[in-house]
Amino acid sequence: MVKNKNISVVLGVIGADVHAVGNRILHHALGEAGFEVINIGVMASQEEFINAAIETNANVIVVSSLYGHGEIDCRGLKEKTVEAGLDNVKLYVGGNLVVGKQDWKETEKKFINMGFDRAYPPGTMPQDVIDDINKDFMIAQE
Amino acid sequence: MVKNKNISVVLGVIGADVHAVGNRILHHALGEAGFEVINIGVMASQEEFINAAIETNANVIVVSSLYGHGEIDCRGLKEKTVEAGLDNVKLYVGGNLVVGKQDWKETEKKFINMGFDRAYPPGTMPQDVIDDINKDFMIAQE
Amino acid sequence: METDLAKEKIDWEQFNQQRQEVLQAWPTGQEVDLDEAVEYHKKLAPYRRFPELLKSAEEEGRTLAQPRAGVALVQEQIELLQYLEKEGEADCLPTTIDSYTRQNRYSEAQKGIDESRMEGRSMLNGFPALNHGVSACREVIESLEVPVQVRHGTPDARLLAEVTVAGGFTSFEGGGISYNIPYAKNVPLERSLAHWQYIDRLIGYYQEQGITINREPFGPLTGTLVPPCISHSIGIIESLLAAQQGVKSLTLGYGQCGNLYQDVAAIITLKELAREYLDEYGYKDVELSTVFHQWMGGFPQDENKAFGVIGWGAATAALAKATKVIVKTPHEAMGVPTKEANAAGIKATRQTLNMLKDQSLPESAELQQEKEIIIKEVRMILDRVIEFGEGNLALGSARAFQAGILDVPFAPSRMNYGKLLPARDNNGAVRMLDFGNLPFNKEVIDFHKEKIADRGRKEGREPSFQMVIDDIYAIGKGMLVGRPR
Amino acid sequence: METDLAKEKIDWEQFNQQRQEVLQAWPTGQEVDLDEAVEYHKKLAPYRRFPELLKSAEEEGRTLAQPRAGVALVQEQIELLQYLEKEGEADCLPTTIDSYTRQNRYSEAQKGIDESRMEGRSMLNGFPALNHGVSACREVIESLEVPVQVRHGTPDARLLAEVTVAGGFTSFEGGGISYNIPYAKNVPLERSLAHWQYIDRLIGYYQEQGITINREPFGPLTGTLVPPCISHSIGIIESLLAAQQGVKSLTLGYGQCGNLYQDVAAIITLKELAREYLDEYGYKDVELSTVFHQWMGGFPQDENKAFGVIGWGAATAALAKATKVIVKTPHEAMGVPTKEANAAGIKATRQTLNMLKDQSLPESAELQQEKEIIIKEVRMILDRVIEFGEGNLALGSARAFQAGILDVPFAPSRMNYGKLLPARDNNGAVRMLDFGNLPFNKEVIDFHKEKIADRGRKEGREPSFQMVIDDIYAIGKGMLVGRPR
Ligand code: B12
Ligand code: B12
Repeated sequence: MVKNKNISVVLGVIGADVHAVGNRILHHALGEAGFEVINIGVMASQEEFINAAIETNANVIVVSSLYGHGEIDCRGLKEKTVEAGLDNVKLYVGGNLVVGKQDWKETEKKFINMGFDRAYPPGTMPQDVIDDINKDFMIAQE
Repeated sequence: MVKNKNISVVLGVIGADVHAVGNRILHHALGEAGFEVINIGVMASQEEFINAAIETNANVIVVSSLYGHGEIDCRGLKEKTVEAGLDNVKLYVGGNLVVGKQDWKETEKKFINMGFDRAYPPGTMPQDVIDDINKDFMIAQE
Repeated sequence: METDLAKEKIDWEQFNQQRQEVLQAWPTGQEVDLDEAVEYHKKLAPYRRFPELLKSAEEEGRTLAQPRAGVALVQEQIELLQYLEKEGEADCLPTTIDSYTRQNRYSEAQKGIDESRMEGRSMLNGFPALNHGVSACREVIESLEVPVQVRHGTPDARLLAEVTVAGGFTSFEGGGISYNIPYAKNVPLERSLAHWQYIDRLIGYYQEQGITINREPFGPLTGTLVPPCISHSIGIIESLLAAQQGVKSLTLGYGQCGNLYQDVAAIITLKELAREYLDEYGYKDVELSTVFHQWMGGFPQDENKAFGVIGWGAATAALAKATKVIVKTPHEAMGVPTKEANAAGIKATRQTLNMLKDQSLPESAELQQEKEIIIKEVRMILDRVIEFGEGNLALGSARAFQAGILDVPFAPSRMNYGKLLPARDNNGAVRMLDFGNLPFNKEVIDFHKEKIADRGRKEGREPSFQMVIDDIYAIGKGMLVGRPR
Repeated sequence: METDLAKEKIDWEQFNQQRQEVLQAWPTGQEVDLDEAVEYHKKLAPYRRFPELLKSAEEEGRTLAQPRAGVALVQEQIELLQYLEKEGEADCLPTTIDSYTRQNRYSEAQKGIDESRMEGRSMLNGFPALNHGVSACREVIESLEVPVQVRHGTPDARLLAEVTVAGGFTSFEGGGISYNIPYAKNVPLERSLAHWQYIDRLIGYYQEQGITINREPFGPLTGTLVPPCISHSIGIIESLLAAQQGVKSLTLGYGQCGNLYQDVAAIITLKELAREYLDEYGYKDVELSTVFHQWMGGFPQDENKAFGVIGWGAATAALAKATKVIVKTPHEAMGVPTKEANAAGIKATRQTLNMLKDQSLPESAELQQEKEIIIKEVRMILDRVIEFGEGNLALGSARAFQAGILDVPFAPSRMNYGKLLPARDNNGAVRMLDFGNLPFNKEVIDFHKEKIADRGRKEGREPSFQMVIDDIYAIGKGMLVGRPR
């Protein structure tokens, strides 16, 4: 566990989204997994994500969007991270990203095209994102 | 009401089918509507329908099939009525005619092709068949 | 005919004489080898055995979900059941037998099999297990990780029982009354009762060899407004008859009526009364469990409304703590369900059962009243049936039907008295509008009369057959009580 | 800031000053003409009016089914609502407002409208009624034969209320606490309470002109394991505040927790307690009704399992005799539902409500206990809130939140104390694992502790945050109580 300590993750819920429950659980789970978690909470703007990542020298930004406006809210985030020199920071996004029950493959493509490294369908369990961070940073599993 | 009295209807549930509830209600409803009802009940063979029709000089044969084997059970009934000289007797069939929830248009076509004058989808109310008998025998409605 | 009805465990020799004849009725009868079958069952994994599953569910107070399902061909039946197990999350499985087999019309069943092969879709409304034979049955059983039960509606199921039990099924539904009165027109009760004594004796034989096979009287009967006292009385009679032949695992059934208090009271009293009568007759070692059938009468055509009916059935089963619930599907009003529709019904049910697993309906004056009336009614009926039998319960039952002491509403059988007319009261509980010849005292009769009169007053009409018709249609039209339009 | 909080009905002159500013915030504010709006409402058909519908349902003891629904564009919203009325058989309708409007981000909402027009699908999670304006709202209202309510989650909904009530909506959901704490992060309670006093005063004005508009505090709050005493206390505070400003029709809400006894007790006590407090404060002429929300937390992804949750919610609402039930859909876990999925949820609910219309949960020791504990808790909380307010209930509420006397689990707001941790007991009732600073006496505290300890013993683990997490996931995973895996 302790070896995850040197990976820091910025966590937040983007836009005008107030869904706080999943954020709280993700925070708890990522913390338990040993990552350093910087949780900017709900209703976070793109700027708040970027600033938090700069300040904490983050490795990953985990964006949640539950309320359906994810598509509008996430546009331009990748460009802003690049502008801010955070090219190496991984960008993950998950939740209920679009309005309505839509074909996940389509939605995933949309977010990958927006510049996200990984996108997750509704109801993804925290363990999946933990595993992926470990994979992306090649941390051997016990 | 009384003017329906001279129309007689043979009623029954064909094949190995024991669904008795709808039969009982149809009997009651057709009787209330003033028709003469000869109810041969459940588990009625093609021969029983024909014999009852001959004996009572029936105008209509109302075949029910609920349990799904209607297709197999009804084959040849039309031919037998013709053989028996009952060319003018109207043949109606209704209930849950085939196995499973299937496209009604297809099923209807199947039974019309088998020689039935009218076929009815699941859940048809007795009033519909009363109206149709009246129509087929041009009895003015009050 | 009456003399054929045993009043105690049938002598094995005598049984065997009859048996030779039974096995002749269709070629697959020759596949049955009792000794080999016993060995087969001894090796069957415990998780494939119904009695064990029921016992553990009963002990843990959880409710198992079981669908109905049967198609014409073996491979299709396997795929269907595997789907319901994996995708549908069923706790235990059925094999529903087709209607030709039920009427012993094996050549017509064969025609159905052949036509199904040709048409590429099931032309039968169930699985013709008898035609397929012993090893085909075992193929089905071994393809699944949960127990499988034979569900049918066969007045004379002797050969079906021989083939399917030898084929590895560990539970067999039905009984001499419950698989005659709702399922036949002309079969004398004396005959069907004798045929079911055969089946129970067969299972008693397996029991003697250490193999328990579960038996389940068919509780819902005609599925349409059957008052609890009727199905309880018949279930208890069939339980006693089965126990007489050596059956040791029994599941008593009841079809949902729709009023929460009546339904919960029914499940509680069903088990209490059955235990009481079995103990009294000396069958203390018989294991009992209960099965609650989601509403067995006419369903709404709209699939979403059907989910409403299914959910309420599941909730009632859970609150009543029934051991098993038989699940309906959103296709119910339309036809035999697709496997997807079948799984849908199970999953909606499972979610409800799970959410209510740790809840039950505690005591209240209303529940108490429903329990008391059921207990009184059942005792009055059973006492008279026993009296009629003069020491032979099977005989007493046949005579009781003749006299209208037992009467099943809307039954197609000529052996049924056919005078009993049920109707709902103002809260939706099923009461009696016409008692026919049921042996009730004034107290019970007044209770029902007042309940129905009360509804009549609220609806501003006299109780009549129109009320009964309205009640028959009610759930299909989205109601419980059929109010005047 | 605190000084802005009225302790009695706001003076009309003073109100009008604020009003001029409010109407400036977006061009559609200029469309609002109060006198003309009053005339419009006077001509509105009674079947399009919420207060009348609620009153008659309450009198007849029937439960109305209402969906949630909102899309970006006017014509689409009309089609959606017409579909839910005709095909879905909804008794009353909503217009759910999009999240940008809720945060007063009207230009982003406008962007959403424009993008939706371009993409040909709704890019907003609700209907931006404020951007569309008064006459667009009236178009919606007039296209339907049942009343329509504004449902949202807006801390500052002053302009939204002006536009939509002038636009013919006859019910408006929300409150200064219930539309802040679960729906915002940084809005001071003093501010949102003052803004909702504005809304209530506006509706009080309509009332003075003889037009009753229904108000509905948002009961479920964060929708996730909210103990009844919390939502009850907040609902009653918001009712008193609304009544203070002249509101005469109030619907109190509660989000299903899942245990039948707790939920029925909650609906019963919610109405009893609200009546008691309103009467005590002299608002005897306020009409009360209740609304039960089907489970508001995480749903199962499987649509059939979702039907299980929906059915149980409908059954509980009916047994509790709530006036209205807010319906979930089989798409809940996935996204804003299609109109078909939405209608499906209503129809499953309607079937269940109809079947249970004539049934209720009668008195029992268990129900009694749940009622008593809720009543005790609410009194302890409210007494302290009132004390804190020193004659100003709004002020008292703001202070109570600061002190943790009121605390909402999992709320995003910084104004929330955030120490309260709920968990289920062994029967699935929601209890408290950590009380934060709730003003409970030892009896109440011991009751909760023992209930949760009991569960811990049965599960062989110490109560902890893991238990809470398990409970949050439980219904989504097909359970009620989150047992250890
Ligand atoms: C009650 C019932 C039973 C009872 C019957 C008791 C009895 N003896 O009467 C029991 C439990 C015994 C039973 C047994 C079986 N049933 Co059944 N049963 C039903 C159920 C739930 C209701 C039937 C009913 O009484 N409805 C109320 C009456 C008033 O309506 P009705 O029967 O539809 O009749 C009305 C109309 O159809 C119409 N009508 C009827 N005939 C005609 C003819 C004409 C010309 C017209 C115009 C109208 C018309 O008027 C009637 C009065 O309004 C239906 C499903 C449903 N509908 O919800 C299944 C159903 C009919 N049964 C079915 C099956 C398969 C069986 C079984 C094979 C076993 C099984 N798999 O469970 C056995 C068959 C036994 C046999 N040999 O027949 C299937 C048929 C499948 C199919 N066609 O694809 C159904 C549809 C259930 C299903 N979805 O699987 N069943
Ligand atoms: C509870 C809830 C609410 C509560 C929220 C209280 C609060 N402040 O937290 C209330 C009632 C206030 C609410 C309000 C609204 N809600 Co809401 N809400 C829900 C609900 C029922 C459960 C959410 C929840 O807590 N789940 C439990 C947690 C543990 O799961 P989670 O949130 O999904 O998070 C987990 C995973 O998604 C994952 N995850 C999350 N982010 C990420 C990121 C990455 C990278 C990864 C890998 C994983 C991951 O991990 C988390 C922990 O396991 C969902 C539907 C559902 N899921 O059943 C709707 C839902 C999210 N809400 C929805 C909507 C539309 C709204 C509203 C606009 C109003 C409305 N129409 O009702 C407002 C929006 C307010 C706003 N401005 O945000 C929609 C979104 C629609 C869409 N995307 O198409 C949903 C899906 C319901 C629906 N089907 O309509 N809501």
